[in-house]
Amino acid sequence: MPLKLLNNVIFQSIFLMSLLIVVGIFIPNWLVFVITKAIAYGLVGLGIITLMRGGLVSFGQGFVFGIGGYTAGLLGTQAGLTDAMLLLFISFLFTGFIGLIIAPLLARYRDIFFAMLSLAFSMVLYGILIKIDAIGGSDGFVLPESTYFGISPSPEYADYILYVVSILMTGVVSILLRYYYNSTPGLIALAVRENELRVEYLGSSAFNVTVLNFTIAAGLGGMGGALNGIALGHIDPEFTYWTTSGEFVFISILAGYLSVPAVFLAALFLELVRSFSGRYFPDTWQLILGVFLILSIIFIPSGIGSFFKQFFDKFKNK
Amino acid sequence: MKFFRHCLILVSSMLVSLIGFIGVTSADDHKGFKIGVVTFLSGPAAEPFGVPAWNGGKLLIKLLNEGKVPAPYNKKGFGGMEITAIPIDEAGGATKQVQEFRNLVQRDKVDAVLGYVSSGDCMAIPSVADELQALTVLYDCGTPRVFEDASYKYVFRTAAHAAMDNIAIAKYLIEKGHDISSIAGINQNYAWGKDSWKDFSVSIKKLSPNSEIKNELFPKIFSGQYGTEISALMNSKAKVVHSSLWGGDLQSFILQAKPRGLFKRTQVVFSAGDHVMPGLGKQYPEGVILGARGQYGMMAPDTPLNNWFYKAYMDEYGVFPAQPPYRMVQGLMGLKMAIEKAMDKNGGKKPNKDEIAEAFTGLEFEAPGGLVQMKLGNGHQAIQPHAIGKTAKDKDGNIIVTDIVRYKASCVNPPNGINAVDWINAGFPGADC
Amino acid sequence: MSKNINLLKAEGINKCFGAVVAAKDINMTIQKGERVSLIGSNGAGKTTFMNMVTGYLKPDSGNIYLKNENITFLNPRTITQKGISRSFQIPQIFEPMSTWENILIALGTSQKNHSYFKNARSKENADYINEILSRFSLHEFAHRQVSELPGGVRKLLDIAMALVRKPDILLLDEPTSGVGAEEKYPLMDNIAKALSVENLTVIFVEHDMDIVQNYSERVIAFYQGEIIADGKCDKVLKDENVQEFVTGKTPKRAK
Amino acid sequence: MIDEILTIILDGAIYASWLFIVALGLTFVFGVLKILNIAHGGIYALGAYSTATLVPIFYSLGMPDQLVILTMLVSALAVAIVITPIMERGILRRFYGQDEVLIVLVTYAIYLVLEDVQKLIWGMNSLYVYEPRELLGALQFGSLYYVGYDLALIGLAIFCGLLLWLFLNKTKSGKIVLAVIHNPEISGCMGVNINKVYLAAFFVGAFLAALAGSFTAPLISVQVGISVAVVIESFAVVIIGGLGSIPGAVIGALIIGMARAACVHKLPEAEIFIMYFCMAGMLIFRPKGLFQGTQARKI
Repeated sequence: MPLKLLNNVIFQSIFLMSLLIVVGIFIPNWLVFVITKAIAYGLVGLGIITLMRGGLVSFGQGFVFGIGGYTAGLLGTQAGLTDAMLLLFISFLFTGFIGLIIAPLLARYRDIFFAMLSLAFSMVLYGILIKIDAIGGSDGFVLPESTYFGISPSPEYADYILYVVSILMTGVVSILLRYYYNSTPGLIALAVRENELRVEYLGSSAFNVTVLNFTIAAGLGGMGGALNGIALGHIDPEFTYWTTSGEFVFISILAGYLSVPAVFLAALFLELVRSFSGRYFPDTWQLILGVFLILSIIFIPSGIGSFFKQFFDKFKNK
Repeated sequence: MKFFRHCLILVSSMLVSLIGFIGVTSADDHKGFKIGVVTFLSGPAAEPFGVPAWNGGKLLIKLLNEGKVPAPYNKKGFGGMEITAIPIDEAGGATKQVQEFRNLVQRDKVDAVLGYVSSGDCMAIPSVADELQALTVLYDCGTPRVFEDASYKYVFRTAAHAAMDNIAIAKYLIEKGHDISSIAGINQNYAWGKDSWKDFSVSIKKLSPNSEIKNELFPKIFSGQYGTEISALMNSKAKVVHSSLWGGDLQSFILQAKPRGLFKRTQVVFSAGDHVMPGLGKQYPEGVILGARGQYGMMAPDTPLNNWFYKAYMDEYGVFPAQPPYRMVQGLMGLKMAIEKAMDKNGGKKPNKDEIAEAFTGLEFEAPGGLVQMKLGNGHQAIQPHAIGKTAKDKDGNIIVTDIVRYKASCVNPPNGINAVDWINAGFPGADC
Repeated sequence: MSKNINLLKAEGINKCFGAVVAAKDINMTIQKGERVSLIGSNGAGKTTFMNMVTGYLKPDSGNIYLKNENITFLNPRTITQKGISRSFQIPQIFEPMSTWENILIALGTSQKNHSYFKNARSKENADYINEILSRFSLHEFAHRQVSELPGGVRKLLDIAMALVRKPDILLLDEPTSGVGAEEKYPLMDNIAKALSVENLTVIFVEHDMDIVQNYSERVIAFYQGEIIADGKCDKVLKDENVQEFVTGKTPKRAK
Repeated sequence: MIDEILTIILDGAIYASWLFIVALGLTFVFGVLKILNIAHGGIYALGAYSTATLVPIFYSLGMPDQLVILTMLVSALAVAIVITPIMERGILRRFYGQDEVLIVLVTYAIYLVLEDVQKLIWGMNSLYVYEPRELLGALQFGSLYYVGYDLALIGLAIFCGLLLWLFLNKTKSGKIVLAVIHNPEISGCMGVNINKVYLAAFFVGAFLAALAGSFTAPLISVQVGISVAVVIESFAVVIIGGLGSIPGAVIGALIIGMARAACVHKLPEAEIFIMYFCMAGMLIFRPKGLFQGTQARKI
C-alpha cells in the first residue's frame, strides 16, 4: 500500500513541491532566483516535450515565450494589473488562444518543416516587436513590481514569494499534464509520433492531436514567458529571438519526453552552466555552452528523463 | 556505454556544484572593494566599445591599486581598499543582463556594479538595482530616458546622455557656416539611432527652420550592407548626412561609402564617430565632422590628467584611447571620488551603499575628458563639456581632428528637471554657452 | 433492394497514375457478411482499389458508397469512423510500444468522448484488451515490444488493431505476405477464428491461391485495373482469363 | 524616374547576389544532407577572417594585384578544407538518421563554439582588407558611382549558381548527388557511397559559405559577431524559396534583395520589416516555400 502511494503522481508532486519550498528558505537568494528562471524555461520546455510526444519539435517557442512575456508586461504597464498569479494565468490562456489560432497553419507540417515554420513565426514576431516603439522597440520595457492578492511584498522576500508561486503553479500544471499524458488522448499523441498514418486509419485525427499539443505548448510557453518577465522585471524582443528558442529546444532534448521533472532539471542545468561559464569565462562562455550542448546530445541522446524512467521502472519491479 | 554516460552526468553535475561552491565561498571575501564590470566582451559591440573600455578600466584599476595615478586620484585603490573587478559579458540582451546583475549582487556580493553600453540594458537595470539596493554606475549608455522617466536612489550615470552629441553637432554646423538647407540621416533602427536622429533633426530645425529633411534611413542594426542606403543618400542630394552608426556598422558604412564618393559630395557628420578611428587608420575619410560623445581621444582637453591617461593607455596598448576607455575611466573615477568623499565623512571606514549614494549625488569631479558634474536627475545624471571637430590629413597622411570647437556642459545639456526632447523643442531655453 | 444488404458499392471507378491505368470502370457490390478475396498480379490495381475505398487515394471518376452513403471524397479517418477498417501489407504498428499498448491505442481511438484526465490504463480497458488478446492468441506477447515480434504475430496484431473498432467491413491487405510458409495456415486460422466471432464482411487481397480457396467464398480477379472475373471461388479460379493473367496455372499464351 | 528604377534594380541585384551566395550553400547542404546548418553563418565568418588574414600576407609578398582574387578563393578553400572534416566527419556524422531537429540543435551548438573560436584565433580587433575592392575601379550610372567590385559580385553569384546547377544536372557525379537527394537508402543499395557524397556536399556547402565571407570581407570590417545577421537572412531566403531548392534560393534572394532596395529608396520606414513581411506572406500562402513540392507517403 505505501508503495502504491509512492507511485501516485499527486503524492510525488506534492512531496517534491514541499521539498523545494522548504529548501528555498535555506538556499541563497541568487539560487532561488536561478531556480525560478529555470522553472520559467522549464515550462516552455514542457510545452516542447508535449509536442515531442506527438513527434514534433518547435524551433520557434520564442514566439509564445515572447507573447506570454509581453502579455504580462503590457497588462502590468497599461492596465495596471500586477497580481503575479493572475498575470501568469492570463498569459497562459491568451497565449494558448494565440496558439490555437496559428496551430492549424502549422499542424499540416512535420519534422524540419514544422521546426522551420515555427522559427519563421518567431522571427516575424521579433521583426514586429523591435519595430513598435510604443512598447519600447528593441529596448523592451520594465515591468511594475508584482503583487500577490493585492499585497506587494518587501524586496527581501519578493524573490522567494515568486519562487513559491511559480512552484505551486508549475506543480499544478505538471500534474495536469501527467494526467493528460496518461489519458487516452495522451497515448494517441504518442501513437502519432510513431505512426501517423496508422492513427488516421484507426479513426483518430493526427491533425487534431497536433493542434491540441501545440495549443498546450503555446499556453505553457506563454506562462513561462510571463514568469520570466515577472521574475526579471524586464521584457525585450530578445524573448522571441531564435537563440532563445534554441535554448528551449536544448532543454527539451536534454530532458527527453519521458519525464516531466527532468525538464526542470535540464532547465536548471542549462541555467547554471550558462551563468557560471558567463561568470568565470566571460570571453569564452559561448564555447563552453556549445561544447556542453554537443557533449550532452552525444552522451544522453534520449535525455535525462530516460534515467528517471529506468530508475522508477526498477523501483516498480521490486 | 551506459556506465560511461552515468559517470559523465555525475562528473558534470559535481563540476557545476563545485563551481557553485567556489562562487558562494569566494563571495564572502570582503576586505577590498569588489565591483562587477559589465561591458560587451562578445558580439558586434565588443570590438568598438566593450573591449577598449575594459582595457582602459583594467589599466586604471591596476594603476589605482598600485597608487600610480596622479592627484586627486593618488590614493591606493578606492580610499585605500584594493579594487577587485569581475568582468561580465554584456551580450545577450537586457533580460539576460538583469539576471547577470542579480548574480553579481546576490551571488558574488559585489559592492558596486559599473557597466552598460546598451541603452536597453540601462533602461532595464536601474529598477532591479533599486529593488536589490545595489550601487550601480552606468558608464556609457546614451538614452536620456533613464533619469527622465524615473528616479532611482542607487543608480548613477557618470557620462552625459546622448542629447548633447547631436545638439552640439547642429550648433557646430551653423557656427561654421555649413550649408544645412537639406539634411538626411542614416541611423540604426533602434532607440539609439532613432533618438539620435530626432535630437539632431529637431535641433537643426530649431536653429535653421528652413532646412529641408530628405531621407530618414533606419537600416537594421548589424546589417553590414549599406550599398542601397548609400545610393539613396546620394540620390537625395542632401547637403548634410547625419549618422550615429557605431562599431562595425560604422566601419562598414565608411568602407562602402568612401569609394562611391559620398564623403566628397556631401558633408557627413558622425555623432559618435571617433571610436573607429584607431581601427580604420588612414582609411578614415577626411572632412567629416564628428563628435566623440565628450572631449575624448583626439578632442580631449590639454590637461595634466588627460595627458597622463592618454600616454598611459598609448604605452600599454599601442593605440590612442577613443571614447570607450575614457568613459569607463570616468565612471571609475566618479565612483572613487564618491567612496572617498563618503569615507571622509564616516571617519575612514568602508562606506556602505547608502553613504556612497549620498556622497555620489551631485558630485563634481575632474576626469580626463574635463569636469563632470552630477547635475541632472536630481544629482544622479552627469553633464560634461563637449567638443566637435573635423577630420583632416596631416602631412604624413594620418587622419587628425582639426577645427575643434568646445562647448560648455551647460550649453549643450538641458538644465535639471527638463527633458532633453522638450528642451530641444523649446529652443534650448537657459543654455549657458 | 433494401438498405444494409449492399454494404459496399463501387460505381464506375477510374484512376490513372500518369500513363498507368490503375482502375478502369470498376463496379462492384459487396453484401453484408461476405468473405471476398481480391486477386491479381502485381500492379493489377487491387491495392489501389483498397486505397480508394479507404480514402487514401481519390478516384479520377466514379463513386464509392458505404451503406448507400457516398464516401468517395472522405478522408481515411472519417471512413474508418464510418465502419471500414483495414490492415496493411507491411504491418503499421507502433514499434517501440508493447502489444498491449498497441491494442490500448487502437481501443482509445475507437472510443468517443475521451477524458483528458482519466488514465487510459483503466480496469475496463484492460479487460477488453485482454479479451482481444486472447481472441487473437496474442496473450504471450502482451508485454513484449512489438518491434521484436515475429512477422506472423505482427500481422496478427495489425489485424487485431483494425478490428478493435468493430467495423462493418474489414480490408486485409495481403495478410500472409512476408510470413513464412509454415506460419501461413496457423495465421489464417487465427484470423478466421477471430473474425468468426462477429458477422463481419471481409475483403482481402491475397496472392496465395490455396489460402484464397480455403478462406473465401467469393473471388474478384483484377487485371490491368479491370475486373476480369467475379463470382464463387471455384468458378473464378477456373476461369480461363484468370488462369492466364492471374494464377498463371495454364501456361497457354495464345489468345 | 528611370534613373531611380535603375538604381533600385542595381542595388537590389547587388544585395540579392550577396544573399544568394550565402544562401546557396545552406540550401544545398539541406538538400543533400537534410541538415539545416545554423553554423553556416560561423563558416561565413571564418571565410571572412581567413581572407582578412591571407590577403595582407599576399600583399606583403609583393605579388601582382590581379592574383588577389585567387588568394581569396584559396582562403575560402582553406576554411572548407579545415572545417569539413571536423564538422561533418567529427560531429554531424554521429547524428545521421536521427531527428532532423536534433541536428539543427547540434549545428546551433557548433555555431556557438565557432563564435568563440574566431575570438580565440583572431582576437577582438577588427581586420580590414579593403584593397581587393579597389581592383576593379568605379563605374558611373547616371549620377551615381558604383564600385566595380560590388558589381562583380553579381557575376560571382551567377557563376556559383550556374556552376552548381550544371554540375548537378550535366555530370555523372552530379546525377549521383541528385539520386542521393531523392532517396539516400536506395542510392546506397545501388552502390553509391553515401558517406562520400555527404562529405563532398558538406564540403561544397562550407566552401560556398566561406566564399561568401571571403568576398564580403573587403566590404566590411571583419570582427566578432558578423555571423548573426547572416544566419537569419540566409534562413529567410531559403524559407521563401523552399528548403533545398537552388532556383528557390535565386528567387528568394531576388525577392528580398529587390524588395529591400525598393523600400530603402521609396519607403525607408518599412525597410526593417520587409524581410519578415515577405517571409510571413510566404508562410501564409505557400508555407513550404516557392519551390517545395509535397511528397505522398507510400503505404
